[in-house]
Amino acid sequence: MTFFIEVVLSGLMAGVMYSLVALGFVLIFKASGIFNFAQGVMALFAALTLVGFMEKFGMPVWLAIAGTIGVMIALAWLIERLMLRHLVNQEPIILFMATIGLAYVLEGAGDILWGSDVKLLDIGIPQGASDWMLDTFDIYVEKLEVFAAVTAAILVVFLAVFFQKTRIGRALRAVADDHQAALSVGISLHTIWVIVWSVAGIVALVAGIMWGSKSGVQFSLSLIALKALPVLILGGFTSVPGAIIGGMIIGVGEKVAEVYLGPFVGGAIENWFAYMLALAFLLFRPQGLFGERIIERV
Amino acid sequence: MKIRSLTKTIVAALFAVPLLSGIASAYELTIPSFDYRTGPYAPNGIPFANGYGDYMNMLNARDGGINGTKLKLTPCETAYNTKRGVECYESIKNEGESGAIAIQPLSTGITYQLIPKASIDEIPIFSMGYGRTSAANGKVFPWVFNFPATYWSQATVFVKYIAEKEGGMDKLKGKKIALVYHNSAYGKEPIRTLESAAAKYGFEFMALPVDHPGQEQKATWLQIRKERPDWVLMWGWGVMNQVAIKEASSIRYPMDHFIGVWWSGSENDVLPAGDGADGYLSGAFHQPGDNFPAHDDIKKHVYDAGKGLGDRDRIGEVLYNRGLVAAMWTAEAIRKAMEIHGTNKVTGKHVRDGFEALDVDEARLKELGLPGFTIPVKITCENHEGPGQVALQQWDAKAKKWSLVSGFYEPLRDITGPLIAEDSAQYAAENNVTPRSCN
Amino acid sequence: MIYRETGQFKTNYSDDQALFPIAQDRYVILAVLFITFVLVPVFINEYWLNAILLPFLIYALAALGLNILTGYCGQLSLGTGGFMAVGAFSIYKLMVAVPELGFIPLVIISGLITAAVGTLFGLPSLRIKGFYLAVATLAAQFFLIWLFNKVGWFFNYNATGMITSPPMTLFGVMITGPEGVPAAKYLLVASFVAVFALFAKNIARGRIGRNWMAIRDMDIAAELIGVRPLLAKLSAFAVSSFYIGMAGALYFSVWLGSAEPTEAFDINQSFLVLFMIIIGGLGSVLGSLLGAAFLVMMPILLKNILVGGFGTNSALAAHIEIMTVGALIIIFLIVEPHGLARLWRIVKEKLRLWPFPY
Amino acid sequence: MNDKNIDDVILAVDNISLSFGVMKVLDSISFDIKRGEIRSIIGPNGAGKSSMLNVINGFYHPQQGSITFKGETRQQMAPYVAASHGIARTFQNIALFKGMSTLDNIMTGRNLKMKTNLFLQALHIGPARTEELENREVAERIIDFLDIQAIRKKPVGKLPYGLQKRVELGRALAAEPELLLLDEPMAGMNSEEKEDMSRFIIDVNTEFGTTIALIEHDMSVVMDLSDRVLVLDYGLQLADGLPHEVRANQDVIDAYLGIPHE
Repeated sequence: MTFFIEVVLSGLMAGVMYSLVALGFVLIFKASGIFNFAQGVMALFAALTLVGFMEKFGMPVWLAIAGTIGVMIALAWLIERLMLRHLVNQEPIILFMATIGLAYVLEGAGDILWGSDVKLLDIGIPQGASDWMLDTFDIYVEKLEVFAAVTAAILVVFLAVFFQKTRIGRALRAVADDHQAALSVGISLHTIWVIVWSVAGIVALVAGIMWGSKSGVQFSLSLIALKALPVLILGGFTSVPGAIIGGMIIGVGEKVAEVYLGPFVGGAIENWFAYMLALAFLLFRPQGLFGERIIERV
Repeated sequence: MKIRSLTKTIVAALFAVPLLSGIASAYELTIPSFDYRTGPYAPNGIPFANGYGDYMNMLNARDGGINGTKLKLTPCETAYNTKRGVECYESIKNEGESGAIAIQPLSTGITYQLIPKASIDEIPIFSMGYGRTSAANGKVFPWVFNFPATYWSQATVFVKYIAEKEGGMDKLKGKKIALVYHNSAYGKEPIRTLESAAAKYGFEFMALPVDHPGQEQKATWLQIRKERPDWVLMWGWGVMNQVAIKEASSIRYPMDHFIGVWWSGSENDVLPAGDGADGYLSGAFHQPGDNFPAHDDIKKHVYDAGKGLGDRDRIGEVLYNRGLVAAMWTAEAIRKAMEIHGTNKVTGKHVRDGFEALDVDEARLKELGLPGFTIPVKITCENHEGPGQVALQQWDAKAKKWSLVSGFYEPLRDITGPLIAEDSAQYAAENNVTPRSCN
Repeated sequence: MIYRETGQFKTNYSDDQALFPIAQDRYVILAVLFITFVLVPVFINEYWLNAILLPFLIYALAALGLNILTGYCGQLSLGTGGFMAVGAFSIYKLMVAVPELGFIPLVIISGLITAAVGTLFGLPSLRIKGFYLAVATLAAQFFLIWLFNKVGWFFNYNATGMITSPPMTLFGVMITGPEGVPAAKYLLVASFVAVFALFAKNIARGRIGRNWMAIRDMDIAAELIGVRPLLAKLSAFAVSSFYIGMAGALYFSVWLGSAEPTEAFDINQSFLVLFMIIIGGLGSVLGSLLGAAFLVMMPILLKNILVGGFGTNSALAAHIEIMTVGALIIIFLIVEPHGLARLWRIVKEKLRLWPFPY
Repeated sequence: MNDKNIDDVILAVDNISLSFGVMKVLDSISFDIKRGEIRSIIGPNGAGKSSMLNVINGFYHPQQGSITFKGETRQQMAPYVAASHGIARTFQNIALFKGMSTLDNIMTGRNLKMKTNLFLQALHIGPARTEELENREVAERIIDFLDIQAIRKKPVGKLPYGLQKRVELGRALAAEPELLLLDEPMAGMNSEEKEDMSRFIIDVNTEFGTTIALIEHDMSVVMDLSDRVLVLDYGLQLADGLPHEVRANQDVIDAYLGIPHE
């Protein structure tokens, strides 16, 4: 029994780790209808920059983080300037492709700037198993992931407030619906895009920090994007809470499947199982768990 | 307009290629180096490529090459990707007057891809301890060499080591040994061997695959927590290693009962786990560290001249030394080839004979400035695996260094032998190769 | 260059519906065919074959397939790698089991098997649209790869799951394995591409092609004028997978000669082929070819310029290369979202008016 | 128009009710359309006119009631069935296939008339070829009829509004329908475009003898064209009869004509 609890718990935790990446996708899709494939690489790039600032320039953590946030905002501005601006009103698939191109550029840039070695990222986040849980309940809980879960919670609250309460937030929601509406709120589309990409960049930084401290910062970090996609379709491309709930469902689903089903079919079913699970959900709700309903009319 | 410039560039490409294979003034030996300094496995590819290249450059700087014939190190970025490997191979194989001398594919995928080609293009493949295990059978694979030991030998050596710690082969009965493996051709290599070993010695064997890239292994390690195997072996690669070692220490798995393949035993793999990794074991066939005369020569002749490929302070890392030992054996094979064929203008064809007659004993190692650096190697016509012996190294987290903690173990040939025969036979059958005789 | 359609009057519809209504186009095509099937085979060498021509042609075939699904029928798919794997493992099993059938039939059978699998995984498309479908097709990608990696039967229970293509001959000439004759390999694959490009063109301009495009442009309206979404979408999945399956079969048996599922058919394959059709031009047969050519040759070209030309070290070169490819993708999308095919058309339009640019 | 025989009913709508969730769109509507007539459905925006058409050609499935088309009675039918039984339509806001040329759009309208299989089409030989040519000729006849030869090869997405409406009519005609549903074919047209469109509608009706159900806001047009008029108001059936009767009907005047429309 404790083992099952353990599996479910770690599933939830892992799920939240995925959600952190999925959140970035959601933000950008919500506000600009762009499926930003570069989100994973952005996480890598952010983490690389952070480590770089700390190692190469010996900055203290807080300064390095501040610096990285600055870099991510600058990046957002560049992306809007050089890319999005010229692709307004293009088909979604074209924008999607553009972001893949962007992913390539960031990947190369990150490697050239900071090198391709594995880099340790330690900004004092607690790590390893929680001894207390292990000794008292014999349940294995990774401190880092608890920390990540808390961070995610805070992040979501922050975003919720941001979207509901602030003027910019409302503007972002408006853009999601249509661009005219956004303008009517009195904020130019370009500004909005810069803002939303910056926010996504910061979310990417958070994800990068979590995954980076988990496995060291290296290229593979960018591949977590693939783990976030099923979360995304499950939760719906446009829903922040969806990203979290979806993450948890996927996390628990794939872990339970791997542990209880895996041994009988040779294991390593996590990856496709996550997608199959998401697919199964889609067949009942084609717009995802929390996505806006699609109404067809002529 | 764009179309026109595009066609221009394409045309340019057409001519760029022939131009590449430039005209060498003096006879040089083209030494291809298939490195991967990009992509998910770059952290492992870089030190190996540095070690390989630095040693070759050192030979050039110190002795003006081999017997006075310059070595032309020709790197090609594969990104650990078979398709790029094909392009590299095709662009390098006829490079220079000598053509590619010997290929170190450094990727299971590329090795398998090149094995059939080697005999046609007459370029020996030196897949040092990786690639197709059954290539150890020189009768079926005359052009492929995978000494000093294959994955299968290594797996059996681990079994022997475990038995020793448990107090004898008979003690293996009833023990539980788990294998955490990279879910790919490479990772699957040891399974069959371990299964037959399990059958023979009556220990329980469980295999737990981890998908590429392997950042998320909770499920795997929860199962290990549940099953509580007495020993855990790992055939990992890239980020998978770091995460696995971390998870293991998190669940308080005794590190000295956790043994990685020699691709899971570099500084990269253990550092992220910090002190938790202390006592972790891995296979090895050469010494870590940079305290050998050869290393000093490299520093003196290459790094002091500012020609070093990597950072000076990373010389002597495990994977660096692995690149270095690969370079050393290749160079020795070339030397042998020159000796056999009595010419310095050797080509791949000659070097194959060099490999097959290779005999680097301790005395020779001393001359090479690598005393006790690795195990003596002697290759014969039918045995391309050489000694097949493997040692174990252990990580000391305090001192942050690896050190060999065992002698070289003889593999369980009664297990590996039949498997190699069977697998090479299957290859011979599917590709209608008639094994050559070695008498 | 004289390129006019003035004075070329069509007296009946069959002329007008000819593949290349304009005489000059026909000459161009004849020239291309001549170069492809006469000149190249004479001058071909192994580098050109293995590094450029084979990958170009094989990816072109795959791109044709994906373009049918995504470009013509508007169903975004990221399962290409998985479907190529189906083709590859099909032909491996067939080559070992029934080589006597002959190579070309084996390739086609592999395509058909893939078509069946593709149709199966196409079923969700009836309910799921857009990016949701795209991500759903990833389920196919990951599941298929896992399957081929796990189930021993597919790789004849060898130790590693790595498959190696046994040597086979066609008309007495070796076309697979290391002893394959370059010209023969090339001609075989080139013919496949030429023939099936023609077929694709024919299907695209006929009833079925129009129904696909109708579904793509406005599925509801299409349904209301009697196009059955089920048939249209599934037929698109089937035909598309058929092409991709054959591409996969050739990719493994003729080009690589050996493959392991987790590496040779991973998700990047799916993306690469998608790039090709978008760079080349969605809903364009020519575009599929141009896109494949572009994305196969561009990295090699960059590499040759950087490493060969400027002697950049291979790592830095690789980084610059990937950045440049990424940047080029973006620039292309900005300059001409409709791809190379459209650029070509624009050039033609210009030439038509030349020398009077108004 | 009195020369044509409008006795036999081609379509009978019996007591249809349709609602989305709580919102009732159609409330027990019953009427019929006789073969060869031009039947107008009018009513203010949101009266449920388009929904009525959507029910007729099977896009919406009514909760209650039945439809009898050419003698066959159904509770509902799939759009494909409706189309194959000879119901074609145009749409309120144009639903052309924007990426395709005028010709291809109209050819798509022919798709139910074409039968050859994938393989023949891939080879483009024999039946496939001849079939393509025959249907091409039909399409060309429609193109001539609508007088849009000039834009034959142009992608419709770029055409001006009026022309798009024409192409859409052409696509509907290509199916050689027995019953043609026109949803505001003249919306947003200037007077002469309306002239042309009215002419086309009458010609279609008289030359091909196609039965037409027409939704239109412009009363003058409705009164000129229609044989009979059905008036809907917020899902309810307000009146049904000959144009002058409807015009005289007090409820209609209050509910509809009173309101100035665009």
